[in-house]
Amino acid sequence: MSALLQLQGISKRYGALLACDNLSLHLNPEEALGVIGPNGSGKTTMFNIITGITVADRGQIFLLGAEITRLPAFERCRRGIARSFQIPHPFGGMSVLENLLVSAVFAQGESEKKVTYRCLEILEETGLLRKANVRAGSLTLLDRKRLELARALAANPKVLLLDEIAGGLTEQECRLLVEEISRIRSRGVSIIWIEHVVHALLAVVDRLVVINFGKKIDDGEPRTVMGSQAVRNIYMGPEGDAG
Amino acid sequence: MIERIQVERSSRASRFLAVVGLFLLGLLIAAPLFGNRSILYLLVEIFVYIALASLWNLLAGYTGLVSIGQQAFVGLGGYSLFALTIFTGMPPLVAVLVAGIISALFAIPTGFVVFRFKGAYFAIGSWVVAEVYRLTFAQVSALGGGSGTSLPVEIVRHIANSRAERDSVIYWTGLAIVVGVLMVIYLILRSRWGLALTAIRDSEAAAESVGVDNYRTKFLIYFLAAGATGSIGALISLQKLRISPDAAFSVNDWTAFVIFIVVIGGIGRMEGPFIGTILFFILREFFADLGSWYLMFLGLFAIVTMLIMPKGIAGWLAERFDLQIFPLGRRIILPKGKQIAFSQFDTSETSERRSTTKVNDD
Amino acid sequence: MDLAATLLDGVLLGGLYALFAAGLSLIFGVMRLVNIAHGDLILLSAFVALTVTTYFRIHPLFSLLLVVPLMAILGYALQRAVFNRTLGEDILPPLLVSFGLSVFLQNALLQIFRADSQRLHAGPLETWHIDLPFGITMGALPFLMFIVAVLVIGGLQLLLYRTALGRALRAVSDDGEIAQLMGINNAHLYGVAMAISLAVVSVAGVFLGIRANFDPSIGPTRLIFAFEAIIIGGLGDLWGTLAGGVILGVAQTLGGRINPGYQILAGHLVFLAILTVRPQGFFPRTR
Amino acid sequence: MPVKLLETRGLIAFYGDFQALFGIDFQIESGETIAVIGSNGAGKSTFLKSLVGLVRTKAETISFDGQAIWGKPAYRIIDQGISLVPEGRRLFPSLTVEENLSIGAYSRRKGPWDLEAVYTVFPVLKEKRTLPGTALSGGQQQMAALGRALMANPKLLLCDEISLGLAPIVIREIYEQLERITANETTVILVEQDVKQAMTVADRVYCFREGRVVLEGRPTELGREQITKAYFGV
Repeated sequence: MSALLQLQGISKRYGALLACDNLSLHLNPEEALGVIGPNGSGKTTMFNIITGITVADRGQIFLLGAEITRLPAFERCRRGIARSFQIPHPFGGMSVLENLLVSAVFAQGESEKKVTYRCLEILEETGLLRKANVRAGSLTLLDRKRLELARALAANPKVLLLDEIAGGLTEQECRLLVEEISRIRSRGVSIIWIEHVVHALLAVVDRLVVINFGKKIDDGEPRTVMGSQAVRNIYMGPEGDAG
Repeated sequence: MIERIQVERSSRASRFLAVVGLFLLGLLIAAPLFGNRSILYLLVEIFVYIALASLWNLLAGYTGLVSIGQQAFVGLGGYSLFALTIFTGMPPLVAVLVAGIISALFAIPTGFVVFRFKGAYFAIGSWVVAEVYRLTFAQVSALGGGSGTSLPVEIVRHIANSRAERDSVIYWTGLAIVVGVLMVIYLILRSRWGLALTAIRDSEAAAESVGVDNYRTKFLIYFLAAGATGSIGALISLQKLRISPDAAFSVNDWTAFVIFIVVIGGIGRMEGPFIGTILFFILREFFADLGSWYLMFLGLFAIVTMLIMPKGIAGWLAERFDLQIFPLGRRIILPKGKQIAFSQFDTSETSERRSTTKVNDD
Repeated sequence: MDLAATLLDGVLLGGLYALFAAGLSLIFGVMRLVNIAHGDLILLSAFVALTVTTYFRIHPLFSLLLVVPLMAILGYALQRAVFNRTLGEDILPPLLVSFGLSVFLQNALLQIFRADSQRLHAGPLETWHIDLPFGITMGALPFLMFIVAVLVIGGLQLLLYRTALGRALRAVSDDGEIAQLMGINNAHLYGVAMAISLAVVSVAGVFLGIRANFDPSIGPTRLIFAFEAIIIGGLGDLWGTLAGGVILGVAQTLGGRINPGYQILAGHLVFLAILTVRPQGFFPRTR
Repeated sequence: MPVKLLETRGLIAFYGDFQALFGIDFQIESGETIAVIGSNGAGKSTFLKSLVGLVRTKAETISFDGQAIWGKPAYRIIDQGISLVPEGRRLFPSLTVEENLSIGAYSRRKGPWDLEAVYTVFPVLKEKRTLPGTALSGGQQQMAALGRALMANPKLLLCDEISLGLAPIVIREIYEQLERITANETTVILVEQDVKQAMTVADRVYCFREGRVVLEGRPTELGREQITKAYFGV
């Protein structure tokens, strides 16, 4: 079990809709994995199952070889899985710094004193240091997305799950984000990144997975996967038929 | 640059207020020397309501547990004191503390039941459980059954010989309890538990996903609040020297008034219960003799406050004047000594609709 | 043999509790609003009926013709003016506003009608009895009330599942945003839901007034009975609420027979027992 | 001069406290079918929601059928004859299929569409009319959502990502029905991620990116690279 994180045959059904359909996936240590696929194809559900917010109907999840399928969400976080939400969930009544402290203190089980400076470093890296004292509820959406990333980093995770964090960024902001994620990778953190801004994804990830109708359709070297027929069908519509 | 940043936990204003607080405390300690019987009685009542309101605020304003059943523990505390002193001869003052422990123990099975409810159903569920306790004690004839009983004379004399001494002893006990409760709440909110609580209040899903064990944290707060409420209940029954199921478990006295105090004072802020209690007693001193008109006014006042000023007076003050009596937030000072607006444990995001707080930085 | 009579009393009492519960359950289903003042509104309708019967010197059951529309109008106005403003994610505003309303109503009634207990006199109807086999006699009035309760709940079910208004109420309850896309004015519909709820409440209030003494302070316990009937019967389904009311009624009358002091306590204990047995506990159906 | 059914000028819209649209000028003539394409987060859905008043907007004008509808509550706008098939279909779970369709006619506007008309276009819905909305497959739910919107006999039909998460053959079937629907001059705005599919049906195309219109024209005039460049902005 060399893989850091292993998903085996994960299935989840909501009424008549199959959100995840026998999905198997693995993430190796210090690897960055990109995930693409149209809206409503089950990507966020997969993240909810990995982090424990939703329980899969069938299938198993292993972290560092140990099974975590039934573990509650806070326990998985303490074992090194951190996540940024697609729709930001800041602790609105607390300051930006305090948002990070919650994650650092409870995910790592450390005292506040020990983790404070690490949190300030993360704030500096993610460009939020000057807003450390601002109430998170009054941040703009872009700052809230930065806060999601910063709060996930404050948990000092082994596996970092990013959910459409580049959406709505300008070219320049996107470049800064790509640099930041590359720095995170170099520190040995493995990443799974769901994203629509394909060019940002391609600049970072080692491997690219395509998910549609909750099924893994393709998994391989990013450039070849992007060129494949499967991806073209999904994004540009079926070739050569219906006009 | 990072190393030279200091994290400040209190501001000049809060240090100044701390000094004022100590002075006030000194004054209060000396009160029995010059205060007459009715003033001491009133002060103890104020202590009781500040403590109960702070505990309810900790439950509903911080942890999101809106309980209408805390009167269960006020009653449990009171009856525990009577049972301990009458049946085991325990000295009354010791019984006040032990009553708190007993109430906390009762909170474990009670918690398992009421935690099966969520949100508004938790509110009514906790009320039903309180009613069960009230009706059960009404059947206990050894403690006076439905009509209640008085504390036997020899136990009363055990507190202190003369009446004046008794008033002072009960007064100091009350002062000690309220200061103790406030210190515990303050320390909780300043500690990592404070971070966890406010995180749960602002977003339960996010709190769980960054490592906070929501269920256990809420249960711990419910347990502690029950214990403290129990001691306060014991103090109330000791002061009244009499207890009955309807008085000890009264939803109006120990829940309705407490909720109005916290709502009008300012829910989700430590200053709220203080301001609310002071306002409540001012209203009571002037209007109480109007009887039900006074209570009608109180009901309307709570409705209007909730609709127009959901943050209450403390929330309004915090937003208008950035006033922070209890420094709970953390603030960083950039090396150039350039200050950044003070962060405070505000209530949930709903205040976001108002103009965003002034940020005197970039 | 008198055990059968007790059980029968319990069932008939359950009809009244089901009426208490039906109004509360409708409001919670449609807009997730728990109205702490629900019990006090039941009392208000009893007192309104008292005023109407004494002023016009008519039979309490006839007073319903006036009380029901009055309470419905009050319900609509209350919702549009006050409660609509409190609806939203945070459960605190509606809870605290209805709590304030409860204290206001109790004391307003106390101010107008004093604290002494009142009774709606149904005249000879109170004494009529129906003789059943095995020598059991059943009061005509409690039986009539049970029948009306079943009819009211049946009527509510019909309204919800057979009419356009019922369809719209269920749609708003499922997804408020998409309901607007159908051309539904949510604020108005919430008002209608509260009007229906208080119409049912007013029937319950008049029956309560006929069946037993009442005074301004007994509102909260009625709210708790309504809540218990809903929980025992299972969420969402009005026939379940009827079953819940009957179980609560029987539990209370049995408890009352063992010892008068145990009546209400027995109901609470059955409620807690059923609750702890239910595995998933009770989570309000949040969208 | 063809009648301008809907026009927006300088339309700005907010999603929570986040500005999603930065001044959209848009117009559609009666009987026309317009496709709105663009990547995720470009503001397509927000645009439709702002037309029916479900999101906070500011605008010089939003006029429909000659009347200003800016600032009106959603139910008033719907009454005037705009209908939206929402993203993700969102049928009412506690209503049966037939009830979901009937509630579509809540505003009781007169016109060719009633239960029978919808059942002829989507026969499968008639078989399953007594089932709850959620018991249908993705494609059937999409048909039901479309039928529900038609029941209001709208002058303007807004469709939000109706091909989302559906198998290609199902998408084709739905689009064929859509052509029959728009045959009797119903005006349609189609928000679509499936660019190819959208082009086959649309008279004109608007391409959105980051809350702005970056390209507009007839499908025949626009080249494939032009569209891809506008779509991805790279």
